Amino acid sequence: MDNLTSSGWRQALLQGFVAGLITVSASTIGMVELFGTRYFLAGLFTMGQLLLFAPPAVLAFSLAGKIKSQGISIVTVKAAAIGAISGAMLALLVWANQTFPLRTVLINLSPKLMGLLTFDRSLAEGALILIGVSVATAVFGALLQFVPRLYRQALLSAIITTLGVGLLAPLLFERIRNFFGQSVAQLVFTSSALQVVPAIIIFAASAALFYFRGKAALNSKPKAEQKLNPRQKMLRQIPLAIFLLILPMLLGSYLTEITNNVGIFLLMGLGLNIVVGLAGLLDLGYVAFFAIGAYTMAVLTSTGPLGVAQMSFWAALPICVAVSALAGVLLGTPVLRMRGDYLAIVTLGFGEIIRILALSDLLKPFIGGAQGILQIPKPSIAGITLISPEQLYYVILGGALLAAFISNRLRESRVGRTWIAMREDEDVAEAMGINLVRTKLLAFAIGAGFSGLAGAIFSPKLTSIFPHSFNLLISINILSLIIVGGLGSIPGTIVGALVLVGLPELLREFAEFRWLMYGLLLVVMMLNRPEGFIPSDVIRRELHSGDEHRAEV
Amino acid sequence: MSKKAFSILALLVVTSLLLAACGAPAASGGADAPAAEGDVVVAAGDPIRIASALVISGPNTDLGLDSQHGVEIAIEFKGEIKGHAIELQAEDDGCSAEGGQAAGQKIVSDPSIVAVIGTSCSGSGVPMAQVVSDAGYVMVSPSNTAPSLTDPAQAWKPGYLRTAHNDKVQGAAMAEYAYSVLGLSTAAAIHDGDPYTEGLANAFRESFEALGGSVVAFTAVNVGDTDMRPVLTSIAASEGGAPAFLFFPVFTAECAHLATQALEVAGLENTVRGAADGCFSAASAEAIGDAAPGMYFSGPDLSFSGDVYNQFAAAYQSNFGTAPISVFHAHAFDATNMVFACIEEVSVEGADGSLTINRQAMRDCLYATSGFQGITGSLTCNEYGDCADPKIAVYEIVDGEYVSVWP
Amino acid sequence: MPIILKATDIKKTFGGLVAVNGLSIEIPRNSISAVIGPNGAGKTTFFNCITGFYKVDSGEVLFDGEYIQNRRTDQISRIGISRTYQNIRLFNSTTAIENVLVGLEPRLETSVLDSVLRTRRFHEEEKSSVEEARGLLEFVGLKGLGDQLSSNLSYGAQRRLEIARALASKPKLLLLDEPTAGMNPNETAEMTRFILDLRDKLGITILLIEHDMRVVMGISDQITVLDYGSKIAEGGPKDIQNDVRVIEAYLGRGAASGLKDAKAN
Amino acid sequence: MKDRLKNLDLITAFLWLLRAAIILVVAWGTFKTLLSNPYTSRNWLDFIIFGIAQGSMYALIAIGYTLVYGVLKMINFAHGEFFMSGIFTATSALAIPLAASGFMDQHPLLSLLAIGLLSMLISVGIALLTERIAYRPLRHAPRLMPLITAIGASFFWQYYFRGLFGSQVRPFPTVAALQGSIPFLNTTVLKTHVLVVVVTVLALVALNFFITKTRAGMAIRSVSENKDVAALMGINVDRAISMTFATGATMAGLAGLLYALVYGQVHFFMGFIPGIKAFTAAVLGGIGNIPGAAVGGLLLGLFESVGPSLFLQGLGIPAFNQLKDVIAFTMLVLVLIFRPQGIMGERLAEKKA
Repeated sequence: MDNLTSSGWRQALLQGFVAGLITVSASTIGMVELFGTRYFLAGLFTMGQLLLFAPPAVLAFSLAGKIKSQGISIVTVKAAAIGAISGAMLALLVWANQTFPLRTVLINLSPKLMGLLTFDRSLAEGALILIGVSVATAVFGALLQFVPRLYRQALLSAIITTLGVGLLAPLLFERIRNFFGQSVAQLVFTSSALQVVPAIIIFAASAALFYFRGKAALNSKPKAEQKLNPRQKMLRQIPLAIFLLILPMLLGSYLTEITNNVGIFLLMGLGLNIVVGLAGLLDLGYVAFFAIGAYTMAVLTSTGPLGVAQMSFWAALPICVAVSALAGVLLGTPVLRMRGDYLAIVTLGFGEIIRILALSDLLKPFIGGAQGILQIPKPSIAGITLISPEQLYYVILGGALLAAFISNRLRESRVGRTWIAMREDEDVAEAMGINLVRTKLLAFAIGAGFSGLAGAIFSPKLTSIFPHSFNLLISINILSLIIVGGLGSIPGTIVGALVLVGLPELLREFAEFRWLMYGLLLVVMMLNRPEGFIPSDVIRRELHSGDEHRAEV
Repeated sequence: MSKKAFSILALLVVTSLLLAACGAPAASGGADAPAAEGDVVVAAGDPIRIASALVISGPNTDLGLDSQHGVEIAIEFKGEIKGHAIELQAEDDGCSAEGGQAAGQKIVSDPSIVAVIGTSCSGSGVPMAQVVSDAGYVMVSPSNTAPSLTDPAQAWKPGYLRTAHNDKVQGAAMAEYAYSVLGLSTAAAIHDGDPYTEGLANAFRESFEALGGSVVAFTAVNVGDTDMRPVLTSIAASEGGAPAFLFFPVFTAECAHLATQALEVAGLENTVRGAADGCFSAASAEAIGDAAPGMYFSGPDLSFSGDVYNQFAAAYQSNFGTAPISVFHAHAFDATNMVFACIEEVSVEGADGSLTINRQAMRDCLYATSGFQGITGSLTCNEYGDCADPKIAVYEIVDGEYVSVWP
Repeated sequence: MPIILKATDIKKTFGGLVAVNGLSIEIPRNSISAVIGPNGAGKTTFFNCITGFYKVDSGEVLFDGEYIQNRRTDQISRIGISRTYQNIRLFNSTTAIENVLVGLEPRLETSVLDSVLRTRRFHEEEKSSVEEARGLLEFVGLKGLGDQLSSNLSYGAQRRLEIARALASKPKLLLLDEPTAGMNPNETAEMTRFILDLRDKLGITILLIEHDMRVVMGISDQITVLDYGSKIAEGGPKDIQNDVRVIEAYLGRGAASGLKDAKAN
Repeated sequence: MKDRLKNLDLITAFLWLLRAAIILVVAWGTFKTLLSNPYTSRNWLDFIIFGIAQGSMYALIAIGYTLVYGVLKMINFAHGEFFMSGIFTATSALAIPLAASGFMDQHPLLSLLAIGLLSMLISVGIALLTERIAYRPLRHAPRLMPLITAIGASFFWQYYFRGLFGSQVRPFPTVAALQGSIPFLNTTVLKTHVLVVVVTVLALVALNFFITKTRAGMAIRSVSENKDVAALMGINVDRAISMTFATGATMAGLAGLLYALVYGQVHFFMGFIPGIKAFTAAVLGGIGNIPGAAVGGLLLGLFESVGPSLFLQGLGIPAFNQLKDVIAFTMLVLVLIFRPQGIMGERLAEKKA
C-alpha cells in the first residue's frame, strides 16, 4: 500500500510536469495568444484560457480515476500538485522571458502573450493567479471522479456541448441570423462567442438531457437487434433522403461550399477505399487520377485558349472518368508485382511525376504549366448554369451517391470477395485461381475512375485549375480520412471526410495551427480508436485477431 | 441493397439534378440576400469588419503571414474610422484554388464584412475573385501578380483590384535595367513552377528580347530544391555561352540558394545576378549574405516613403518579434489603407451613430483611387483594378540593407 | 494406370541452395500418392513448383496433357490443380462460407457490370454458388458453420475448411500439405477416412506431404521419398518400409520413431 | 524458348515494352546530348561531385528510414521532421547567437561541434518522444495505423517548430574556415562538399561498427531479425527499438548539420522533401538494408544531378532541370520492375513461402 501511494505521488508529479509541458508548449508556439482572441463566453473566457487550464484538469481527472481508492483528500492534494506544477511552469516561462532575451529565439513570446499569462499584472501577482486557477481547475477535474457516474457523465457531456457551441459560435451565429434575423442571433451570440446567459441555459439543458438519457439507458434493457425487412429499411431511408435534398437550404452558401469540398474528398475516399481498403494496395499517389480527371475536363470544356473541344460538362464527364480509369490501368500495370511499401513509394512517385509534368514547361503549350487552365465553364442543366455552391451540391451529391452505390454493390459481390481474399493473402488467392493481374487492375481502374469523377467535378467548380492543387498532401489526406473513418467501410469514409476535410475548413481562422491540430487528431485518433470511427466488420475482426495474423507474416 | 433501394436511389439522383436546375432562383433569392441589398450597416459601437484571405499555412506561410502583419499594422495605425473600431477576420487562402474559393465563400456569407484584403497566391485569387465579385463584395490583393487576373478576357472580375505589381511591369523593368543600364546583352531566366515566378520570368524574357537582347537559357527548378549547382552548370554551358545576366525571380529559400551557389559554379563567376521582390526581405538579405555583391533586386520604389516605412518596420519588429519576413507587407499595408480611405469617403453616418457603407460605392471608390500615397508609391487604379505604382526600383544589398540604385 | 501428372527432371535453387534437384515423378490418375522425407528435403518446394508459385529453373511438368511449368499459379489452378497449406492459410477475416466462395471464383461467369446492376444472371449465380458452397461445407463435415468466422473455427475444422475451399474449384489433382499435422489420433483417423472418400467419392487424384507414417503407409498407393531435393526411393508402402536408404535418411536425423511405429502396425 | 514465347502474357509484354521505351528514350537522349556535347569534361565531373554530395545527405537520412523499417516494418513518415527539428533548433537557438557574439569566428570547430551535438540531441529527443507516444502503443496494430500516426506526427512537429522559431528562412551563419574550394583533378571542389563526403563516410563506418560490434547494435539486429526470438533471448525489445530510432535520428541530426553548412539556411518545411527523397533512396537500395540505403542515396543524388542534363537536354525538352524528380522516380520504377526488392534488398517474396 505504501508502495502504491509513493508511486501515486510520482505519477502526480509526472502528470503535473506533462501538463506544464503542454501548456508551456502551447504558449510558446503562439497557440495561446491566437486562441486568446477568441472568446467562448463573451468577455469572460477565451479559448486560450481553455488551452492553459484544460490540460491540468484533464490529466488530474484521469489520474484521479486511477487512484480513486486512496480517498478524496489525498486525491485532492495530488490534483492540486498537478495544477500547481503546471501553473508554476507557466510562471517560470514568464519569469524567464522577462529575465533573458528569449524572444530573439522563440518569436512567439510576445508582450501580449505575457500579458495574457499574467492577467496583465506584475509577475508575482500574475503567477499567483495562474497557479491558483490551475490548481482550482485541476482539483475540479479530480473531484469530478467522485461525482456519481450518472451525474458525472451528464456534467461532462454538458461541458463538451457548451464548449462545442462556443467553438462553432461564428457559424451558428451566421445561420441563426439568416433564419431568425440579427436580433435573435444577438440574443445568443456576440458575433463570435456565446453570451453568458444562453451559455448557462445550454449547459443546464444539455446536462439535464444527458442525465435523463443516461438514466433511461440504465433502466431499459438492451434492445435486441431488430431484423428489418427491406420495406422498413427503405422507409428508414426516406428521412435521410429528404434531409440530403434540403441540406443546402439549411446550410447556406459557405457551409454548402464546405460540404461540397467534403463531397469531392468523399468521392475520392470511396475510390481509394476500394484500392486500399478492399484490395489492400497501398496507394500514396492517388491524387494523380484526380489531376487527370480535372485536367481532362478542363482541356475538353475550357472556353479559353487551351480548350480543345469546348464540350459541355455532361458530355465530357464520361470521357474524364474513362481517361482516369485508363490511367489507373496504365499506372497500375508496372506496379503489379510490387508489394506493400514498395508499392507505396512507387505510387507516391507517380503522383509526383504527374504533378511535375502538369506544371512543367514541357506540357505548358497544352495544359498551361504553372499558369493553369482558366475559363472552365460551370455545368448547366436545361439551360440553367449551376453557379452557386447550393446548385453544385446536387451534382456532387449525385456523384457521391453513385460512387457509394457502386462500391457497395461491388463489395457485396464476387468482385469484393476476390479483393478481400487478395488483400488477406495474395499467394493463396492466386492459388485459388484468382487472376491477380485482372483483379488488381480492376481495383486500380475503378478507384481511379472515382477519383477522375471527383476531378471532373472539381475543375468546373473552381472554373480554373492549377497544378498546385494536386500535391502529395491530397493523397495523404484521402488516405488518412479513409483510415480514420474506418478502412473498408463506406459510412466510415463519410465520417472521415467530414472530420478531416470539413472540420479543418470550419476552423479556417486558426489556419496557422490547423495542420498541427490535424496531426494531433490523427495521432490521438489512431491511439484511441485504431479501427476508425465506423469500422467495417472485416477490419474490426482483423484488429481482434491481429496478433496471430502478424505472427505469420 | 435491394432492387427497391436502387430505384429510390435513382429517383434521388434524378430529383436532385432537377432540383439543381430549379435551385437557381431559390438559392439566390433565399439565404444570402444581403449581397443584393448592397449596404453594410455598422451599428453604433460595433466595429467595422474587414477580412483578409492570405496564405497562413503550408510551405508558403511566410508570404501570407507577412502580408497579414501588414494589414494588422495598418489597422493599428488607423485606430478607428468615424468612431468605429476596425476588426480583422483573418482567413487562410491555402495558396490553392480550392482554398481561395472556400475562404471567399466564408467571407461573403458574413454580411458585416466591408472589404477583403487578399489573396496571397494568384491561383487562389482566380476563383475567389469570382465568388467575391458575384456576391457584390470587393477585394484588394496585396500579392497577386499574374497578368490574367486583370485581363478582362481571362480572369478579371468586377470586384477585383490589386496593389501588387503586374508581372508585366516588374519583368519589363528588370529587363530594361539589365539591358540598358548594365549594358548586358545575354541573359538567362529561372522560375520555380509557381505562377508568380513563371509569369515574371516570362515577362522578363519577352521584354529583354524586345529590347534586342538574347535569352540563352530559360529553365526552371522546383520549389524545395536545394542543390542548384547542376541547373546553374547547365546554364553556364548554354549554347549561346554563359549569360551575362541571370534572372531568378523566385522566393527567399530558392533565391538564396541560387544567389550563393551561382558564385560557386564554373562559368558564372562574372554573371550579374538579378532577383525580384520575392527575394526582398531581411531574411533573404541575411541568407544571401556574402554573395550579395553583384546582385540586383527589383521591387517597389520605397525611396520617398522612408518615414512611414520606418515607423512601419518598427511596429512590425515589436509586434511580431522579427523584421518583415517576406515581401508583400508593404503592398498589404497600402491595400488596407486604400480600403480605409474609401470607407471614410463612402460611409454615411446615421443619426444613431451607425455607419452605412454601400458596396457598389465602395467598389467605385476603390476603382477611382488615384494618386493615393502609399509606401509602395503613388497608387492609381486602372479600369481593371491594377493599382500598383508602375515605378519599379532596382536595389542592391549593402551591409544587409537594400539600397536603391535605379532609377 | 494413366498418368495425370508427370514431372521430369525439375530443379529449383535459391541462391546457392538447391531445394529440388532433378526430380522426376509420375502420379497415376485416381491414386493417392505421398511425398515424404525429412524436414527441409524439398517437399513443399516441390509443391510450390507444381502449382506455379515458383518458376522451376529447369525441367518440365506435364499435367493432364499440358505443359504447365511456365503457367501462372491461377492458370494452373484453373486447369485442375488445387492445394492446401502446411500452416493453414485461410482468409481469416471472412466467414467459412466466404472462404469457400473464393474457391469457386474461377468458375463464376458474371461480369463486374452484372455485379453493379444486380442482373438476374448475378442473382442466379450467387444463389447457386452459395448452395454449392454449403454443399461443400456439408461434405467436409462443417454443416451449419458457414457463418462462423474462419479464424474462430477449431483447428481440425480449419483444416477441413481449407480442403473445402480447395475442392470448390473442382480440381482433378489435390495437393495436401501435411493434412493431419497437429491432430490427435481420433482426428487423424477421421481425416484419413476423409481423404480416401475424396478419391473414392469424388474421383480426385490426391498427392500429399505427410509426416505421420501411419497415415502415409495406410492410404498411399505410391510413396516418393525425398532427401536434399532428390528422390531417394519410390514405390508402394512395403517397398519403402524396407528401403535401406530411406531408413538411413530418417535414422540419420533421429526421426526413425515414426517409421518404427508404422512398421509395428 | 518457344513455350516461353507462347506463354508470354500481355502484362509481361507491356512491362518489357515500358522498359524498352524508357531505356530507348534515355539512350536516345544521352546520345543526342553527347553528340551536341554542350558540356566540358570539367562540367561532367562537377555534376558528379554535386551528385555525390547531395546523395551523401540523402544516404544519411535514408539510414533512419531503413533502420526503423528493418525493426518495425513501418514507414516512418515523420523521419524528415526528426531531421528538421534538430538543425532548426540548433540554428535558431545556438548557431545564430554564437555567430552574433563572435564566438563562432574565434572557435569555429568548437562551435560546429556544439551545434552538431545539439542538432543530434534534439533530433534524438524528438524521435524518442514520437516513438514512445505515437508508435509504441500501436506496435501490434495493422501496419497502416502507425503509418497514419507517423503522418500525424510529421504535421504536428512541422507546425510545432514553426510555432517555436517562426515560418521564415533562418540563415545558417557562414563558417570562414569552410568557405572556398580546393582543386581536384581538373576542377575544384567546395570545402563543404569535401566535409560532407568525409563526414558521411565516417558516420557510415561508425554506424557499421555500432551495429555489428556493440551490444546495443546486436540487439537492434536481432530484433529486426525476429522480435519474438529476441525477446526470448532476453533482449529488451522496447529498448532496442528506442535505440533504433535514436540511431536513425542521430544520423538525421548529423545530416541536418551538413545540410545547413552546404545550403546555408534552415526553415520549418525543410524536412519534407529530403524526407521523401530519402525514403525513395531507402526503397531504391532495398528497404531494411543499411548499405542499400547508402547506395540508394548516392544513386539518387547522382541521377538528380547528372540525369536532367545527360538524358533530357538532348531531347530538346524546355526547362529540363524541372523534371529531375521525374527522372528520380522513373528510375525508381525502372529499378523496381527489374528488381522488385530494390538494388540490395533480399527477395522477400520467395523466402516467405
